[in-house]
Amino acid sequence: MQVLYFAWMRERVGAAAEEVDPEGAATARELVERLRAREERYALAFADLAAVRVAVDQEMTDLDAPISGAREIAFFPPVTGG
Amino acid sequence: MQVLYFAWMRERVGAAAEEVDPEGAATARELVERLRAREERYALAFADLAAVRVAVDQEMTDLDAPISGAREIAFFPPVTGG
Amino acid sequence: MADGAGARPQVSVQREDFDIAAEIEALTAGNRDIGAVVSFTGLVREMTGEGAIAAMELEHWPGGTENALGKIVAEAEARWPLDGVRVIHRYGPMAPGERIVLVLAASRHRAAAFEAAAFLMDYLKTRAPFWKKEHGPGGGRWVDARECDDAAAERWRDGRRG
Amino acid sequence: MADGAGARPQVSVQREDFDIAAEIEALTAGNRDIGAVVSFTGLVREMTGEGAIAAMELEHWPGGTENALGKIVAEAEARWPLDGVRVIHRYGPMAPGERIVLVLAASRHRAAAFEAAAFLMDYLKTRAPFWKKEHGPGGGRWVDARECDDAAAERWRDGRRG
Repeated sequence: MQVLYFAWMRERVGAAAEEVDPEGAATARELVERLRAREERYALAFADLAAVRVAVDQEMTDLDAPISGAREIAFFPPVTGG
Repeated sequence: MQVLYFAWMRERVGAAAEEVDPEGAATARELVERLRAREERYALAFADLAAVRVAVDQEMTDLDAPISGAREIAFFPPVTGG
Repeated sequence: MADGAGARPQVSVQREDFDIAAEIEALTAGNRDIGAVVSFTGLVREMTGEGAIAAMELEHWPGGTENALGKIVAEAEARWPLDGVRVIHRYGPMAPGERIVLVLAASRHRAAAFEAAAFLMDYLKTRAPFWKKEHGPGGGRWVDARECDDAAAERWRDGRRG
Repeated sequence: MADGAGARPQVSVQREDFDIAAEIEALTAGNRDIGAVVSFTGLVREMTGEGAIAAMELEHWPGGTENALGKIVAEAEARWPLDGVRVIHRYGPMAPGERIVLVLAASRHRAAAFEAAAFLMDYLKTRAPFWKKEHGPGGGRWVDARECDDAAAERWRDGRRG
């Protein structure tokens, strides 16, 4: 599944987008846990879950959203445009 | 004292401004009563007091405002700009 | 640039049309603390309750109108932290689609700019001496004041904001 | 004129600056039922909590941003009787004083135009995927989201208006 990162999460992960094996993760939160366990840069990017926003196939949702069948998961900090 | 009329009050009175002898009127309401008694065109202009707004020396006020010493009284219908 | 900014009028009552972009530019030029500019533009509507109008005429009170608008602007500046306010209101004959009025409010943040612009319009609608006469198929007709305009102005009483 | 009006985009995410007067003109041209146009323009402020910034960079989500803005516009159109809506948001590097965002709302009467423009900005601030990075004397710094923006968006819940 395609995973996108924006702003300082992109900087910490060191990539704007990557193909990720969900390793059976059923929700966005489980996917985050698998990533955090994988490498230090993910642990840094996802250190504070209160600051993580998620969109599944471009639908804004929350970390407990199911991700099975999703093509694209986006992780990003709270938005600051306007 | 100078009396001004605007919009349909001006049209009914037939003048935009005129010098008026207040005949001892102490308030705008008393001035209106003296004018109404004077000529039909004033009676028409001031037929509905709920539709009359008044400014004394360019201060928006109400019909019971004192007018002694005032230089200029303006009468007009509710405003409709903007 | 800020040069001569103090000399620009906050209120204009004029026959001529106005240039929204130029007015925003003049209001914000030289002040890099402004984060938000809200504009309101009022236009002549063709369809009224009485049918399509061919033209509209706006009467005002020379001197009295500027005085009233100046007080409304001063009240807005006392209520909100504004970096700039501009009011332009036209008078005379106008056709459907033409611009009637422009209100601008600039501030650091958007809440003050939005609220001040809405306040300025609500007070202008109920306290500034302008009167509209519509010219339609049935001849000339003075526009009636709307009760909802009084209600809109009432919500700002007692320092309430919205 | 109304020709081609249906082909104009309601939402643009672009590097280039925009022309407020031209956008208002395009939104209102050919519709003589519009009585009110409200614009919001957001500008880059020089002074921040961390000091004066030299530049600001806006990151966005190509595709995702347009999608989010389109949903926000659709929600505004469902809530208010609007004759036109326009949202332009820039991305990339910007200097203090530059325009970042334009929101326009046109309607017959001013209440709908004011409320819709404020709603669009409140939702854009909390739901549109843009991130600001300020470049000041201390280097680059991602801007924190403001709690008051969440509170501003919250007031439109449950169909409340202001």
